[in-house]
Amino acid sequence: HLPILQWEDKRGLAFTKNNLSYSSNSLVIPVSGDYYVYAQVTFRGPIESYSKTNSVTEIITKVTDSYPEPTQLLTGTKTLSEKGNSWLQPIYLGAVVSLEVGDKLMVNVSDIKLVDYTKEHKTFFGAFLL
Amino acid sequence: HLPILQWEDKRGLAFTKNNLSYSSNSLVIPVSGDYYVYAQVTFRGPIESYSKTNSVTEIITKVTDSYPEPTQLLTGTKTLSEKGNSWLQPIYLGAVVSLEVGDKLMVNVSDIKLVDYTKEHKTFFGAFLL
Amino acid sequence: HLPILQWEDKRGLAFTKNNLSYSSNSLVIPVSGDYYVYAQVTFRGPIESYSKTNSVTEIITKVTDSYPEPTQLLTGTKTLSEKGNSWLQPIYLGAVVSLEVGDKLMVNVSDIKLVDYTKEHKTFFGAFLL
Amino acid sequence: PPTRPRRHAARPPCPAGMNWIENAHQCCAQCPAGTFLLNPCSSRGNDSVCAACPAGTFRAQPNTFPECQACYECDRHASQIVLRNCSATTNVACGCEPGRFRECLDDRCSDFICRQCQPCAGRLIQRPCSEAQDTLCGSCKPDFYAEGGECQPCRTSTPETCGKECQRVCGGGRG
Repeated sequence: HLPILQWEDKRGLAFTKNNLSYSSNSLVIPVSGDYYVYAQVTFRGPIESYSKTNSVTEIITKVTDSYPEPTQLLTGTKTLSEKGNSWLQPIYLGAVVSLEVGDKLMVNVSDIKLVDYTKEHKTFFGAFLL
Repeated sequence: HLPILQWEDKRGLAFTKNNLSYSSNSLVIPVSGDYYVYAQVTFRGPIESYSKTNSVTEIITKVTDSYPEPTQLLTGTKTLSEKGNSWLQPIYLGAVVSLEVGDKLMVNVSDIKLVDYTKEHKTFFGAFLL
Repeated sequence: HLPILQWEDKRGLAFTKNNLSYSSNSLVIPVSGDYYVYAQVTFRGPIESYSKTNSVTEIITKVTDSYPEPTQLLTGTKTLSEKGNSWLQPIYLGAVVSLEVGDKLMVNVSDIKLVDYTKEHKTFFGAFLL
Repeated sequence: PPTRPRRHAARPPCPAGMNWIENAHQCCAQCPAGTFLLNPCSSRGNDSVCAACPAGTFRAQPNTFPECQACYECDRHASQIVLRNCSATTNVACGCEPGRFRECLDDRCSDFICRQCQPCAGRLIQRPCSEAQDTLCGSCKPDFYAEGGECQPCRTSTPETCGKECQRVCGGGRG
């Protein structure tokens, strides 16, 4: 599986919890229902000593007690054509999904080293109950 | 007009709720109001025997009894610069629009053959009442 | 600070509803709470007599009486690799943010001349209370 | 400190082969792979009502999911073919027909386009084409000479057109 992003959930804006809790890199669903789930990841590169990257991928995944494997909910993949120059690529994802109480949501990325996590307004993750 | 995408509305993550229904390639609005409408289309190419593509376009369109012409609600257009290499390009659109009961929403694309329809988490379409 | 986009809030699809009002280029928050704020800006270029652009940026900013400096809420930045050909680049942003009554929201862009404001369905801005 | 949602914390761990069902507020037996949970169990716990995954969906593992996962589809416009159909317990498997190889679109090659293998006209094949990669062409075959990045057969050369390389490979006695 792709590496999981960790989130700063206390300080600043990155996380409007609206009564969702955050533990072990996941948003935990407090009540069953339909949620609008969204995330943006800003990728940047190239980074030294690093083979050329041809694409970047962001996946919002659900882990649930009722199934042993994670479920991919939303996926954004973009090929890069910046040919060795420095590049920046935001990927935004958002959609309505049906979730059960206790379900966990996380964001996986193709490569954590390429994620620009320096500013909370460039990489963010959240959900709200409809 | 640009070709209209067809959607799977029952299996897997797809569902229609609070009597938003899906028929003849459209989401049908059950009650008038403000809706957040969204769609992501993942495009990929190039595909053989196909002229070079310079750009891809996704449009969320409204068809209503009160007006003979479809109305373009949201448009995402991206030029491609991958120069003959294989490319992947997701386009996400979402916004609040005022809709009337019976209005129909659909997704038009510049070219159906360039749409990656193989995985439900890469190309999706939905709406919810505020 | 980056230049601020002006918006058409009456004609066509534009509307300010659920008592958000629009004045001096900002959406004004009528009641405190968590809002889903979103905006898409379509950039296009190159335009004559204009130095080559390497990237485009869109920022949703908050101005509040309780703090002298604007706060950057959401940022989307994309490098361009279209090498002199004409290009089109949409950037969509959306997330939940906690806002206070009287807060003002605006959209800043790296360069107003590169914004495609010709069609309302290509560049738009809005928010709704959860 | 923020209070944890009480109901979420009140969940006892379930024995093996059973999962906690929120609506039933108890542990229920898992449904076997290829099925999903149509209705939760009664207080007995081992009488979960399971139903077969509808066509076009699957569940690879025992579960208490309310629906099955939609099968992926093979990308016809990218010249993919079905290696294994979707079944109730396995997703579809897609690949390339003989004479084509996978050109990956992402690092994990979960998305790919099937490209035609290059024929290596007039050249030796250093590495044959496979599902994973294109043919690797080598140098010109015997009785072929290199010209303009191509390998031309000796027999088609004429004294007028037989340059230095052609004469070296095809012998000077031309004409």
